[in-house]
Amino acid sequence: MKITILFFGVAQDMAGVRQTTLELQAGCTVGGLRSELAKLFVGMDETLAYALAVNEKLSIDNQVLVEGDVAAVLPPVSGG
Amino acid sequence: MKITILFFGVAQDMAGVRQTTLELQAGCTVGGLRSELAKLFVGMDETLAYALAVNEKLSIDNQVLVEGDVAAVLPPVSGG
Amino acid sequence: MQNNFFRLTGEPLSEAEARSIIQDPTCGALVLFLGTVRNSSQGSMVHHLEFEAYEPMVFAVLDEIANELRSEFGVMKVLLFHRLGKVCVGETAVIAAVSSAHRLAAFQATEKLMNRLKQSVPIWKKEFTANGAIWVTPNP
Amino acid sequence: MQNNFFRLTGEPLSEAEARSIIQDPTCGALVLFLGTVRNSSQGSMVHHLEFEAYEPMVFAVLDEIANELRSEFGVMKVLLFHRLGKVCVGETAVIAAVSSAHRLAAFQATEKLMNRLKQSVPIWKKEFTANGAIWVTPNP
Repeated sequence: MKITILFFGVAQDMAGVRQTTLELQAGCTVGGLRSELAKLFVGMDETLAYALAVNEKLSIDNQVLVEGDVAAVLPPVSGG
Repeated sequence: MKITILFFGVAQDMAGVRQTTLELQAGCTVGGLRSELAKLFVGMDETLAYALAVNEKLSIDNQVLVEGDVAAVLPPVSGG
Repeated sequence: MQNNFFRLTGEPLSEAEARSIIQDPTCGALVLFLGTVRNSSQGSMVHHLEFEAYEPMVFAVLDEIANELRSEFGVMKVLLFHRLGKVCVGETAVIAAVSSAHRLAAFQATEKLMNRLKQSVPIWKKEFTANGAIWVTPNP
Repeated sequence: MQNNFFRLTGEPLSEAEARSIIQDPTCGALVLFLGTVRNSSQGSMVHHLEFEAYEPMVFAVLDEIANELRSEFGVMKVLLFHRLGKVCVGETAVIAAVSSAHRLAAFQATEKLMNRLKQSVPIWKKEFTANGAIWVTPNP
């Protein structure tokens, strides 16, 4: 299944793009997506402490993704 | 000796004027002035809890007044 | 002290002017408090307020307060503008504003400036309501 | 919620506009916080900042925060304007503003709004200094 991934802040520099599409196995969870991202992009691992939003809502690691979901990689925020 | 007295806030209503001159005995203290004011103006007694400034500085009751001093009757403030 | 900005005036107060006065390139935080005249007070409709001040003492007391704020919170610029005379409902009666490197100090100093204003700066307020005019007594 | 006023914009922010938006006849207290871009950060000269945001989430999170502030402090109107894109030294990056019947609630709510902004609103800042450009990591 295809999942759209958005990258913000420093995650954008790690990914080298603002947005990409990943092909994941059906039934993949948010935790599974994290493992995939750690393999693909240097630094996008537990050292970054990022949140993952799915369809504009914060997710938890055992949430199951479905075709067409939009996931966003949200590093610690620094507005203001 | 002559002392100028300024009245602010509700003390202005009690005195009926913004400013007056009192003739006091030489050596009169701030405390003495308070007694004088209580005799002259209804309500200008311990129920008002006002401060007395002399020449634009807060005074204490045993401060001795001198000819030409300007005393100000300052009820509890209510700015802002 | 060139970092103190105090004004008593019969003219309308401008938050944009206050902001441009307290701005400083070393300061990332500006806090402005605006006290505006409400349309009611303890159940009575307010028509307008009138303020009077013992002007020379106001400036002396504010200088002391600003020194306190600077030594306690390390803030940069301290501003207090207060209206005198008649002020109508919806108008700004007071602007307090502080600039600081960081926001916590700016918030704390502005709040304390307002508290000290209401405790010890010689300004008095008369309320004109449907029930008549009274000099306001501070809450105990 | 008609008492929430949130904006992400590439245009300069106006404290006068913010003030006129949050004003309310029942509110005697308006607090405005302005976060401006300082000329240095941890010893480096700052040239400018750039902000980006996950816009739809920003508005959802701000709505939640405003609800919190209203139930905790009983405040009336809650405003947050934040710049996106390039912001130069001296410019206002953020305005947070709250109106309330009384001043303590307005101060507390504005301070908490800024704290929550910095904790949980999806906006990111990149600093452009003499030493290069880096995404800012919040202080632990």
